[in-house]
Amino acid sequence: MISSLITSFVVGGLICVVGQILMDVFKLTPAHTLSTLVVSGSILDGFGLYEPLIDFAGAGATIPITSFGNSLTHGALAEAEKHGLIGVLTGMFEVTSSGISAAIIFGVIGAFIFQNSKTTY
Amino acid sequence: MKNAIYILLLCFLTACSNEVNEAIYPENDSSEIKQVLNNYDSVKGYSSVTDKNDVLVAIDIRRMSRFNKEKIEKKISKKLEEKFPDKEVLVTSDLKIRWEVEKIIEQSMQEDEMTKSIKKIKSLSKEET
Amino acid sequence: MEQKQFDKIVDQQTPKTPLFVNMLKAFLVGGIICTIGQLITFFYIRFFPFTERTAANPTVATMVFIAMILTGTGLYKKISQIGGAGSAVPVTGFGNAVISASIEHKPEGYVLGIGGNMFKLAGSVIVFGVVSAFFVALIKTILVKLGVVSW
Amino acid sequence: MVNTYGTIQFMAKPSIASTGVVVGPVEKESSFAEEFDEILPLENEKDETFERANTRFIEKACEVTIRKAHEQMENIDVFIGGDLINQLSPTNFAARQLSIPFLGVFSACASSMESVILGSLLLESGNARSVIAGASSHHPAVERQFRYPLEYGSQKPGTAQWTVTAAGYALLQKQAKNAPIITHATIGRVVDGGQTDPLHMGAAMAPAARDTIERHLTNTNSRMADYDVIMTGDLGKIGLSILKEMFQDEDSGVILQDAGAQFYGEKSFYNAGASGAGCSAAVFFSYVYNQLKNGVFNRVLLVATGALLSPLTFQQGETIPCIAHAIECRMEKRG
Repeated sequence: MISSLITSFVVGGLICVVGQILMDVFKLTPAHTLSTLVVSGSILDGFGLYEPLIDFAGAGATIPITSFGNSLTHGALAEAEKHGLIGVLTGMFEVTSSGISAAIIFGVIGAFIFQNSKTTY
Repeated sequence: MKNAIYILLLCFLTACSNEVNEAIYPENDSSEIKQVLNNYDSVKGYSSVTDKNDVLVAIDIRRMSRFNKEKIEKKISKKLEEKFPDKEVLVTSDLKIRWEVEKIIEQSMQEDEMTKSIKKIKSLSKEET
Repeated sequence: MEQKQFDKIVDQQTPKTPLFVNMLKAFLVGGIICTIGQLITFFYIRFFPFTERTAANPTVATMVFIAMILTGTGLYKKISQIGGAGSAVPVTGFGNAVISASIEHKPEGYVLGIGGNMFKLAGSVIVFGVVSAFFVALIKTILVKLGVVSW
Repeated sequence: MVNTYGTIQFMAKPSIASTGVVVGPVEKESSFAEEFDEILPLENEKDETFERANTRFIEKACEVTIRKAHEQMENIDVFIGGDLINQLSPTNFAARQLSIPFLGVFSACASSMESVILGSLLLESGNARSVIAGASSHHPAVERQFRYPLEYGSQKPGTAQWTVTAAGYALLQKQAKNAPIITHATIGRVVDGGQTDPLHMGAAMAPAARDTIERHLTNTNSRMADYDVIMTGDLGKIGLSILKEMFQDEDSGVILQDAGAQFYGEKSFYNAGASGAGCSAAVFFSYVYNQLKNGVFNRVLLVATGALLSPLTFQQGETIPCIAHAIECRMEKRG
């Protein structure tokens, strides 16, 4: 268990370091950085490399935004395997909805609960 | 300072994988499973339960071999299927399933109860992400 | 004054980004967030009927929930100032982008404000995730049909 | 009124009769905090939008200004002001409340000096007797328009500046008693230094500041050493050092100062310092004005700098054009 925690720390941290390099060296905005990482996650899954990384690092690979691209691709590929080309379109959100739906729901709840009026910085 | 952190991390990574845990239940037909599993260096521990229809093996794969987790699972399950042609074999390294299997062993369940648990475990493992 | 000369002055006077320090901070903050995620995964595996694979979903949802609390209380932007990409890259950063935008646009009403602006920062992530997933999956499917690679 | 190559010389001695500076809660950390007329405890009141709060700051600053001069709102002929929000809505809305004939101006953070120049011209031409002029900015309102949502975590680089919450207004009257007079003004040209980073405004604005200062010095036939201080608006710490480097003048080291660089002192939280239309207005109309009145300064050049970008233009990859307006103030020796 402890080794799982350490690998997720190291792998998750390293993915974030890649993001920091994109931001600092290539001068990308946060939105550009995240989009780049999502695209690379989906490409890695195309080569079948991201799932082994999840097996290895657990949350270290599922928590960074790269896993979002991975699971979109994974859903599309799983569906394509069953139903052919049309599955590429239909399977996309089969696996990943939890991140998006959680963000939408907690976004609305957060807007209800919290006020944007704090002055302590 | 920073190098020290890395060295510490590496130590942790390697040091934590020494305890070996082998448990087979019920013990009477253990030899064959043992034979198969002991051939794999990447498997550092396992617990297994068997009833009249199923063979359930939960393996603990070494950290660095986890990249090939799926391949290892498939290989072992193929080998075991050869040994138990009349039973359904499930080999997995999933933590949840290992915990469930260990629970069966700890409580030394009776045949009926065990069959029920095994059914539950199998349906768990079939769930897609 | 010539442009070149001016660019040189700007270059001289602008402090360099402390790349190594920033990378180390991103590593630590990102690593800690992922470790917390791993602990939550263990929690779901232990006490709920989730396997390692299926526990990822409730873990992500829980992380977004934590991001909501931190965003609403104003802590997330403080973490981000230290962590940089370390707090932006994990799914909590995605949550922070969505939740901060929706809190921000509450005065403009629930439909046009919250509904319309919620994804103004995070939308591009979804768009590019879906588009790239489509093309990757399309290419791979075609390659499989052609017999170049297998699933 | 004489205009030589863009520098206006005022003959009718327009003067700053009184000033009013109202700032937000964060600004009590400012090194000028004691000079401000009023520090409000909240950025916005409950259920009040930030834009509405910005309007309230402007109204309050105008009231303070007029009260300090013992004037009546009805006697003011023109209200000139600007801010950073789209369509100048906060200032427009404040004008609705004040019901004084109104001119809205925009040159980003240089709006404060632009409105003072226009006000002085109205006095000079005899078309007004009392003009209230100034500018304001409101941190949360500006931040959400130009950058990210307030609670969004984005790492700010060391070159970033903090938009202040402040409204600074001044009452301009001809030959007011014991008040600094505005002798010259230089209207800025839009200068583009080819900078594209919206989080490094100092570098973008420095060429505009240099252009205006240099033209002012040439046109008035003076040297830097003739001034007690030449204060720029909101170049920030890095922008100021770039400006000093551009001048290579032995006097520039001490005489060139920057309101934004000094606003929050050395606190690293604010990175390169303060910015925003309210920054130059607040410092010029409190600290500099008081120093003039007390006779510490006799001749100052105030240069407000503004970056004329919008969130769209920098996303479209345009460079950031900038402008700087300057006024020269003198305190006549009391006789």
